[in-house]
Amino acid sequence: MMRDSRLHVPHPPARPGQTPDFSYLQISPAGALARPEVTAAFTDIELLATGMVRVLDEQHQAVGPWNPHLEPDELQVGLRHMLLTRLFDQRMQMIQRQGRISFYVRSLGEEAVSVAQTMALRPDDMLFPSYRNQGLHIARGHSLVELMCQCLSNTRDMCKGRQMPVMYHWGSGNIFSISGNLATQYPQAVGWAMAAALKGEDRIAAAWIGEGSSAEADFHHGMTFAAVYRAPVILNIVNNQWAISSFQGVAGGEQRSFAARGPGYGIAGIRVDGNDFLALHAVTAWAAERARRGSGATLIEPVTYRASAHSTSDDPARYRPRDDWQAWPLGDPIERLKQHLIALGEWSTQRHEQLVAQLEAHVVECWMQAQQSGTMTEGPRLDPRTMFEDVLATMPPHLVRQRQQLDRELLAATQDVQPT
Amino acid sequence: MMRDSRLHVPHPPARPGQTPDFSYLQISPAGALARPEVTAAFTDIELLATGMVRVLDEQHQAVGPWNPHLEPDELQVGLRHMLLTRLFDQRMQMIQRQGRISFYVRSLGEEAVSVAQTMALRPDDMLFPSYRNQGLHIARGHSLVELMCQCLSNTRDMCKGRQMPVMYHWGSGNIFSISGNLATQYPQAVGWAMAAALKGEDRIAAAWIGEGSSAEADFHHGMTFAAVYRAPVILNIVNNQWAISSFQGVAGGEQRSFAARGPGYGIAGIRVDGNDFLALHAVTAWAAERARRGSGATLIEPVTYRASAHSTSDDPARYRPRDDWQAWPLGDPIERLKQHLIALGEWSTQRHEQLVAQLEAHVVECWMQAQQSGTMTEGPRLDPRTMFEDVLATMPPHLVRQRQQLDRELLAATQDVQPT
Amino acid sequence: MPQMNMIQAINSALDVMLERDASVVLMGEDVGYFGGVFRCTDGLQRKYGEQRVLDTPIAEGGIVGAAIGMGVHGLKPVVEIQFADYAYPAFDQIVSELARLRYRTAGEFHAAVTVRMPCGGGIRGGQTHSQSPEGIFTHVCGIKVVMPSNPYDAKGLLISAIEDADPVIFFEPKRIYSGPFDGEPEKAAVPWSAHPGGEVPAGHYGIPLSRAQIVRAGSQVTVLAYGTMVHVAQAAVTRSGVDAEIIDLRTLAPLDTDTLCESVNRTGRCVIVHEATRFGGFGAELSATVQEACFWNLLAPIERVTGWDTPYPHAFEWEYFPGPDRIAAALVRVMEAA
Amino acid sequence: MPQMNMIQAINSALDVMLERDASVVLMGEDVGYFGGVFRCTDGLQRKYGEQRVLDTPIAEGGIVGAAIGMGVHGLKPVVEIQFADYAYPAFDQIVSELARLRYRTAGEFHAAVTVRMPCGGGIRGGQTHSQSPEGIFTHVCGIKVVMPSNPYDAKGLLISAIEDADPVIFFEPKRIYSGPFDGEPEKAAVPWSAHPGGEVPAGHYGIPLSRAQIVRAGSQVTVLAYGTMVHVAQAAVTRSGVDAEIIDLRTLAPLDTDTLCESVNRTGRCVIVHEATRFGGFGAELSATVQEACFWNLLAPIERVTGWDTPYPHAFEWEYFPGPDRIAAALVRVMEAA
Ligand SMILES: Cc1ncc(C[n+]2csc(CCOP(=O)(O)OP(=O)(O)O)c2C)c(N)n1
Ligand SMILES: Cc1ncc(C[n+]2csc(CCOP(=O)(O)OP(=O)(O)O)c2C)c(N)n1
Ligand SMILES: [Mg+2]
Ligand SMILES: [Mg+2]
Repeated sequence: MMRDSRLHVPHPPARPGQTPDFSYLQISPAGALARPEVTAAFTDIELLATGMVRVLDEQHQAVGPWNPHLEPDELQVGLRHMLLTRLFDQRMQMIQRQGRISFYVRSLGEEAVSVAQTMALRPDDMLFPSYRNQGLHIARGHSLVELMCQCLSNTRDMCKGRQMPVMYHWGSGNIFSISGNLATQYPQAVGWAMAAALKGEDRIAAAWIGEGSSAEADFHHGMTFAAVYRAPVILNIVNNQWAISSFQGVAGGEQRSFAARGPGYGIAGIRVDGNDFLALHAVTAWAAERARRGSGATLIEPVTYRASAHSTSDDPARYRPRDDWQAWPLGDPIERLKQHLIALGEWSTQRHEQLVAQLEAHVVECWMQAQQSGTMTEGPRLDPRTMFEDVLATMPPHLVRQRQQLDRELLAATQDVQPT
Repeated sequence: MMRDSRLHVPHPPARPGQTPDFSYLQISPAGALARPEVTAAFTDIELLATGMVRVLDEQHQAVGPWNPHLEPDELQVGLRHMLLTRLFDQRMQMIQRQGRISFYVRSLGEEAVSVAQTMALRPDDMLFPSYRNQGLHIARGHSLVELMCQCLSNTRDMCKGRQMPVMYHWGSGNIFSISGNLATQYPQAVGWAMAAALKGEDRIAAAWIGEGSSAEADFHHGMTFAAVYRAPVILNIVNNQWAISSFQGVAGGEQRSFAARGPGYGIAGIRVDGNDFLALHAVTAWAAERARRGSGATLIEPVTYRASAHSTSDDPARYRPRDDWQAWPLGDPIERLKQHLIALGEWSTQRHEQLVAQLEAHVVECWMQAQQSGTMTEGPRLDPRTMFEDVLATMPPHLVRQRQQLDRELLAATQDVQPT
Repeated sequence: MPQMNMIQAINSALDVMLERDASVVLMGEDVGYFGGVFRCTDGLQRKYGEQRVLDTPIAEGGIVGAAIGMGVHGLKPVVEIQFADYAYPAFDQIVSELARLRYRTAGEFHAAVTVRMPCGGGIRGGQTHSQSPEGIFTHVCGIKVVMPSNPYDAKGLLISAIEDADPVIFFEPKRIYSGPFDGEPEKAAVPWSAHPGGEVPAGHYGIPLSRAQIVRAGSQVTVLAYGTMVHVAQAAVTRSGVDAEIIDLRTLAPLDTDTLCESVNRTGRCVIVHEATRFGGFGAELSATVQEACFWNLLAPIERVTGWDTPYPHAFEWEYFPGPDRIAAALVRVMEAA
Repeated sequence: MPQMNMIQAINSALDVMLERDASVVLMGEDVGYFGGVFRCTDGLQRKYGEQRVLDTPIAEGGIVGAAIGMGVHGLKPVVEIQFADYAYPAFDQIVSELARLRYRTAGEFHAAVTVRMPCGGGIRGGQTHSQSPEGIFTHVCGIKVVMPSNPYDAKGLLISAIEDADPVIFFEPKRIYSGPFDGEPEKAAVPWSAHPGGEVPAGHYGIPLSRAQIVRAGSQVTVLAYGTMVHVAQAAVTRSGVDAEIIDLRTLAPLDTDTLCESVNRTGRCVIVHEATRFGGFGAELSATVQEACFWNLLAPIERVTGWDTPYPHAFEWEYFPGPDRIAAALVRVMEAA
């Protein structure tokens, strides 16, 4: 029927069997970009949206105006949080493989994003994560046992067994609930920030979505409302190059950085090395200060790489080279911070190994504890009757009736007779 | 409860009783902006997105690189279409006031947008209008009688009485249907353009929404898909400063032009004087050529002013100064083209008055004809039973039954007995 | 007592709540300076400031999404969707977020957002200004759905909705904004001042959610209706001469099943009336619920009288609309059935 | 005849249609190079090129919106929504556009788009990978709604849906993608090769839409089911020992009312089964329809057996799921009723 098609279709640079190729990635040298005043007009800082803010150079030194000059102990804490995140992920992945939880999502290779950005914010700032931001919880000190119990849907599960694994929340830690529906947290974070401004608080909100999710309507809603009301919010697009099997070009990243969307809306946009702990911290602190000063929102694009499979249900070998991550030019965030600390004389391979061993022990210890509250197969189990709670604030009559019917079913099942 | 609010809320420069103030409007001098190659990279032409392409200067001369050098007769045709649009609007407004149609929407002050842009496109390019683009139909020669019959929901109504007035469409004229739901035509136009590219055609699509509607999700969907697949489409945001009662700042125009969204997505963006027939024609022709050459989409922001009420259901005196339009710096598109033609020695006040009289007569003549097919009160009436058609391609049994029930009701009503 | 039409009653409810509770904020398209295309928020921005009565961008999904975030931060947003037909762009935020937040966080987070939306036809609005999509929302667990039939109820129910800890979808039948409507478009319009429901206290009062009201006692058949159709049903009953009991549901979800079924068990007959399309509409749930609870007492089939399964056609509103004749015919049918 | 599971049958239907009709294009998230998260489009991009099997941005509203535009330009897009739970962002494009275009233009424009979406629970997907939102779509006039219960039907119905001139929402019960499921999660999974529905012709064939199928003849009660629940109902019937007639609806809208009602008029009893939440669900329409047409022949109340009116809880899938016991109990109840 058709003449030759003229439709353009974006491609990843390499598919399985081909050699990884990241030549498409525009990388600025460490220290190259200027650090403007936090009150600068977004129009004067558009270069930040297409360049890449980087602090750690090839010699593991912190260079340039964006160097946040953090104390060594802060850096050590950051390293510790990132390591703990990775080891936690490793363990939970293994546990899922053993069939003891139904699903898991790792953040391998992206640990700096959640950890550095959270550390640059105040504890009472409100965070609206995606499912790949477990580092937020870890950086704010949420007990691994709690996180594990959620993944286990056990008697201590904060979600009472209602959500899939990793859909955490933490009210007292000011971390919002994770939705299965992508990007919905964007306008919600903006609304929260609008409320904070309305109340005259100087608390701010921050939200994270993946580059793939930025195509959803709620990205646009969040950006528009943030721009119109100059909401004190930080909106992050974590560009880890992949959305399940689709390359960031399919999300709109082929021609333009995602950070560049910001200036298009009249919002500051910053593209940052997402594997550079120091750059992430500096950029986030800058945006937070900007928001608190009433200069409005910032769109941050941490550029990183999803080193793991999308989730335990995914097999990336089907759509990208196995050795892709090894070729990733921005390296491993943990290794880079480690080397920086070593270069500062504030760390050593030996201390590192000790820390790894200690954290691994801690994770195992937490897992032992978590199992006390039940697993999918053994131990105590949540009461199914709780499933009717929290649909509404008070249980309506029809749910009371349905719960009674379930009671009869459960009773009948134990007595193995027909309920009626 | 609250400390002083810090929430920013955008304001229009003037409210009723205050003096109009358009100092917020950034206007480039006519001829000031360069005209790049149609294949230029969007990054090299970002100034077009924040400046304003203008051709007609204060002395009514066409100046600068964007001058499309149209033949006088083309300009006269354009003037004629704009005038006809305005006179048609005037008449229909009057008819609505007389209660002979239920609703109407004028395009007063914006006639150049629809007319000039349509004239710059090919007849087989597909147009996806908003409800304020009646000029598309007029520029493509759709009979006023057809448009009037639609507004009358009479026996000749192209919509068979199913849509409110002004919700026209024209299959053979390649003009798409108007939806009551704002902005839905944006991704549809992009999809149509993707199909054209897929088929290897060099036809393109063009869509229009208002600046207010650009906040809807479908704006983002259209932009994303256009960018990802480099669809041959022109996406227009008609910035007429108002969305019913809300000022363009509430839609996100306070900090940034709407055209600037384009480069944010990796799409060329052009801000253009929406009351300058020549500039609109030139910019649209440029974007069309760009699309046909396979260089992708262009986002065009015609800057104009909604001189009329939003619709016959609206009273702008409640929210803006009565004399706002008189103070509008970009003037009246018809007057400006008229003066240009006069300056060229290709037109005169006298010929203009003759044309007005002639077109007025034509409109009246069409109205007479339209009424032949019935009005809300007199003449033939559409058969209500047609209401069950076109829900699906073939009428399903339950609708056949419902139509039979209506038959009984109608019969009973005439016999004034209870149907059963 | 003051006389109010439904617009004034809604305005009064919002006024009262803005006054009493500093956490109440209003948002929506044209609701601020202008006071809303139906004037429901008229004067409120002037009175409470543009911080608490916000004009928003035209993005229903953004409005509800932002309102949820505000709700999470302790505010009680009352948002207006300009027409119920335009709620669809907000559907994901309503269904996946607003309705689920309390559940998925086991009560740790919730957002007490009230979503107001004018619904229904008969105003020459054509297919996108006339819809009654309540049947889409009543199927969604985690939200409450309300539709008043007169100014007194509108104010009391709206106040209760705003004070409620759960999200509420609040439908406003726009055809009866300015007066009751018995389904006869030719007849001269009747103002609310001529109707007891037009007497509305100036101050604060609530009407409990999930309580239906018997607006006409009767013995032969139970008519279930809500919104505009309550008035049309009353006209139909008079016309038919059937001694019908008319129940105004007021809250559709959670439904006051007891009141409904007690009545049908008494009358043995049931006619369900709504303006929305029939197939899969809320009337189906009412029919199923009543049938399950009252089966042994039913003397005739439960009937549904509704709009047709087509979009709402601009030119044929009154052929589409389930008017008194269509309802009366059903009343006669169920009485003759045997 | 070749053996196929439901994924292979759907893949085969798409393959056949891409082969036969150059205007057929596939679009969706991960459907192209990867072949879909459930593998339904596996190998098709390689075979038909990335122009006709498109990976799209993650924007359901954009996918459906673009598909409508393609449809208007004469293509026949088949789009995949990765999970039915994610159809809500596309709701406005589906309801206000896809379902209305033909009507509002009096037939001048239309878009024959097929929207595929996996639905249903029992795969530990939690509340946002388990929903059965068919009841929301069946209330929308202007679209057809289909849900197959086996590979043979899936292929035939999908081919008919793609060839149909109207838009079709095509639900795929993901729990039975790889084998029939009788509601007993502990039991060893049965492959489709062990089921007659797993025999699927390699070539082109259609199964007419709007035709229900009697999958078990019976005399005492009619069971109405679709998708996964057809198999669960069969297990329940065996368990209960009741001689039930089981009808697989296959197409939900427009509904094959005649087949349903003929059966219930014969058996005098009816049990409706679906996995979706009960209140306002599609079962309500089935109950109302049957009651209206079969009232005088009913020997017992029509019962609905459904999921509870809560989100689908990750940890309690089998307490939520309307399994064989819940259905059998209803069968016993209607038999004992009198
Ligand atoms: C509305 C919606 N559509 C589709 C999905 C299915 N889905 C889950 S994750 C995912 C990919 C997201 O990619 P990205 O946003 O880049 O985040 P990343 O996984 O890379 O962190 C998709 C398509 C969903 N959860 N919600
Ligand atoms: C989804 C949706 N939301 C709201 C409306 C109500 N509405 C109709 S026109 C309009 C204003 C649109 O303003 P703009 O986009 O600037 O177009 P203009 O009228 O200025 O041409 C609104 C809010 C609608 N029709 N659809
Ligand atoms: Mg990603
Ligand atoms: Mg406008």
